Amino acid sequence: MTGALLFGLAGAALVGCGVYGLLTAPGALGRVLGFNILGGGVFLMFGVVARRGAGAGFGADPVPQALVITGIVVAFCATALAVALLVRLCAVQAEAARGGDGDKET
Amino acid sequence: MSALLVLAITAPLLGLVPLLLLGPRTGERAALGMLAVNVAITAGIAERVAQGGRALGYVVGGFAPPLGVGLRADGFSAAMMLMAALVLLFTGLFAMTGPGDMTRKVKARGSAGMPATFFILLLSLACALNLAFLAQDLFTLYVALELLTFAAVPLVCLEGKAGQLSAALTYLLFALFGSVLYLLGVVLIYGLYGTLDIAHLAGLMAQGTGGATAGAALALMSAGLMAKAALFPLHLWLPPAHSGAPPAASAVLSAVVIKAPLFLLVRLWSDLAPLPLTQVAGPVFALCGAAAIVFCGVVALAQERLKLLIAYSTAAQIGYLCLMFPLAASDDGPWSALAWTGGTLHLVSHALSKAAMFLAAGLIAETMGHDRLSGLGGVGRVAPVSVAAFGLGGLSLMGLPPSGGFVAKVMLLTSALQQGAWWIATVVLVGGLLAGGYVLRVVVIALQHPDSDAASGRGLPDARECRWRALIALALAFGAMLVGFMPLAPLPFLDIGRPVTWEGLLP
Amino acid sequence: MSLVFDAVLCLVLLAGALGVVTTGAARPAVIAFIGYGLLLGLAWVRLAAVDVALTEIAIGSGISGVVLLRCVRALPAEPLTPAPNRMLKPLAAVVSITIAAALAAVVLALPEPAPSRAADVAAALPATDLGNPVTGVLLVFRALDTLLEKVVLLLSLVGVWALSRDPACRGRPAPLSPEPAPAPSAFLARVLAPIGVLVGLYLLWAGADHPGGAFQSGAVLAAMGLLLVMGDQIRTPAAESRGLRLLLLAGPFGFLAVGFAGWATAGVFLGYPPGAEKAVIIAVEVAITVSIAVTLGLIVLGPPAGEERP
Amino acid sequence: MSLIADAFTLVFVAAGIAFFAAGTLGLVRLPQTLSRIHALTKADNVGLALIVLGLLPQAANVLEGAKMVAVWLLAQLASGAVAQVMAEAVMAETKATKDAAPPEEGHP
Repeated sequence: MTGALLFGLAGAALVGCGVYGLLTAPGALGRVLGFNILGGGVFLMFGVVARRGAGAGFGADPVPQALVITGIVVAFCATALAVALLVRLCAVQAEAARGGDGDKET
Repeated sequence: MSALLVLAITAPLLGLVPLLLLGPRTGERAALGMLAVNVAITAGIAERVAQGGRALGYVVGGFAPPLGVGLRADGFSAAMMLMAALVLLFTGLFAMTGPGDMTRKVKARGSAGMPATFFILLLSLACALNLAFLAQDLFTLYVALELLTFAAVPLVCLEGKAGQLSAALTYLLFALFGSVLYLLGVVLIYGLYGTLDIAHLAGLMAQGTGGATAGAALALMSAGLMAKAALFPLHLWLPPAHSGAPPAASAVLSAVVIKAPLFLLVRLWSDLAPLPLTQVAGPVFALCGAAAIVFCGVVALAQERLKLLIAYSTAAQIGYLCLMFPLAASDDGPWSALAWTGGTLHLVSHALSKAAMFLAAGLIAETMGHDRLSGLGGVGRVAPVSVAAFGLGGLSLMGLPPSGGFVAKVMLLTSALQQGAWWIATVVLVGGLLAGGYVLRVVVIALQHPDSDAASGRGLPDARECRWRALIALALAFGAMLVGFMPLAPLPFLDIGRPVTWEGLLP
Repeated sequence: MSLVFDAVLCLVLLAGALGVVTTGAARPAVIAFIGYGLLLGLAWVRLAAVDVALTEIAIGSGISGVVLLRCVRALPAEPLTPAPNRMLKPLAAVVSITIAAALAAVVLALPEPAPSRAADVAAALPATDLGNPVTGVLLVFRALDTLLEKVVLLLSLVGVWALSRDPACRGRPAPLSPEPAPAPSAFLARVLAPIGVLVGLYLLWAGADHPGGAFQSGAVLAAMGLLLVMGDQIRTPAAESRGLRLLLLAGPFGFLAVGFAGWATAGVFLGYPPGAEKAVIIAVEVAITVSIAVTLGLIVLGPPAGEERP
Repeated sequence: MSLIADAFTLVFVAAGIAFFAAGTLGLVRLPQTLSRIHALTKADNVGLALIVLGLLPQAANVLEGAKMVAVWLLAQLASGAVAQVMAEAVMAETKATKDAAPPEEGHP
């Protein structure tokens, strides 16, 4: 069980890394990466909880594993949406810079 | 086992099929039909709960919690669902392509109905909100919150302007940060108790086995919910996002979207956490709420744009709910129950009045071509119904009778005074004064004689408000007033089904 | 011995994460992130969670990596970054280390023996005729979460499409590269794609009893589709195509239909007909795999560029 | 028998690791992108081949061994094609910078 504990500590450290990335990232892409690192750490803690709950013939408790799979897909969706927003924002800003002071907001 | 609970979640989803497969007009009609069905379903749930005097339950897939997941409707969730369904339906009607919208002149002003994507997002919101109000599993609630985020963020940037896109991006990042914190709390809870079902957890937590870890988990989940609900000091994303969105989108965002995380905050601290823990956490929430009311209220007073003013007012008003926590957690029987009713009633009445105000502000901005307060002198002449809707909605924010806000705030005030919490009572009163300041400022400007607006040198435009849309806003404002005819006593309906348990609900 | 391996893996994982958050430039950070995702997959194998490892590598590292790399290319080379506050980094470091330390303390304080639902799952699994407990949890015990998560996936595509310049979301997504595909890409697409599709189908088929399942399979299939697009072997589909929309809806609404059918046959929403559980579950898996593959691929390709003018 | 198999595995896997290490060293130390790609693909392909070969005696059955060989073949295919694509991209980029034209980013 000590192996699981090791990954638990790694998960806690990854959460720290993610928070650092979120706080210091210069741009939105850096924040998205920080969010993903943070999410990875949280998911790893699910894995540790699952591994600690091994029993009944399973190497790990299947419920947290299933939750993580759902979580990974949701995190991907979030990343994709954030990236799409960022790309569009940069395109719109670039257009505004090129075409003088484009359309003003209403 | 009540089938209505499943229908409340699935019926809005069924409306997505015609929107994605058929033309936009057919899809739009189907979506509005489904939003009406949603109102009928939620009204049915509320009626059953009131008739039976107990909660309704449904075990999905036939596997009882803690292995499976269950849905449960008590008085509080039924009230919230009905309110959300009504706001969504009215906003949907406001946003539809109405008579006269297809003419070129109207189109040029950009006042035609919203695109089909808007209705996809609106239906998804309906599903996500119903799920958030019904789900009893902390992870299902996480999925509900994510569904809500993914439906709400694109609403902010439907027009694709730079300001909207950057507001949407900030909103998304805050919401994601909130989800991760929430999830971190969930994993700790699972590690402690091996279940995520609220009823089971409430029983386990009451035995006090979790210690500091349980407190940390609840704190993390609450911080996540606060980020999603834009509670002070995590409110920074709200004003640009809510003020930049198209009016119909702003209305649902401000009125119902942020209510789901607030609802869960109440669920967490009044149904899940053991009382001693709530008594520790209550004053912290109340401090955040007081800071929101005072700080955001003052900032709202200083705004120059109508929609930004309303957005800051949202950030201020959600503070009232947080004032409820220490009052409701005391052992002072009737007075704590009164505070609970006041806080929850405030969620409902604020939703109706804020939706009315954002829709009215949208119509005012559309009529005048801008929403700068300095140039709105005399707008009451060209948009009388919108201004009336704005003013009636504002009554509720100020806490003047007859309005839902009045009843809610009087309940909070009474409870605070009876319990000797003077500082909370003071905050309630100061918040009312601030709200009075910013609402009356708008109303006074709107009722000015147009000629007195000499500084800007502009007369009123020839355009008139879109009358049927203004009437929808007015109807919502009247709804907020109707809530004001409640008796000033703890409402038994809101208390149905508490404390949370599956007893008698499982097959 | 294995503890040493775990310790080294954890340290490398941390180094990777630190590399991602401390590298200033976008492209190296994203590349470091992809490597970090692969290492995380290895950690999942060590935690006896092979299903999660496959998902993490396919979606968390693979498809996310493609999305992020595309983003790096579309962003201006020199992002407009204000000079960060001098005090920010040390302050952020202190905050993050405090958080990590507090969490570590919480992890160490988790109760022993650990609570678990493994026994419940083991008791209920035979009724479903499935061999893989994770698939059982995803598609039977917590089917509601999985169904709604399919809606989340669909909604994120709607969100991406809403960023199209065309408010009606018509047309094809912009091509991945303005130039024609280089010959090796085309070669790779022609040779690798059939093998990859086979692997994807194997993951789906095996998922009922062994690690694998709809998500992993859908991600592999999406990757093969993208490979074919990159190699100019197929054209990106038009967003308004009715067939494409049907493929997108097949998963969530097929699942929903099965849920309602369960009401009729098993007497409960999202129940499975007694006796035919496994067949119906596999049918659901096929439908959601198709939708996952198409949705993931379209999310990577980005918003449609508007209606084509012939 | 098993002793010989273990020794075989040990020798080949060690050799494979040496090749990987050399490839990584090349990635870190070589000055040009092209030579880096060269070092990485060449050395890593041999390294992977040696490791797969070394592990073959440890496979429980023929199917498992075949899967390992398939992994090696797929890695060969992918790394070969990707190395070429990357090399072409590098050439195009150096050409573009030589022409002193601003590198085209994004879509027109």
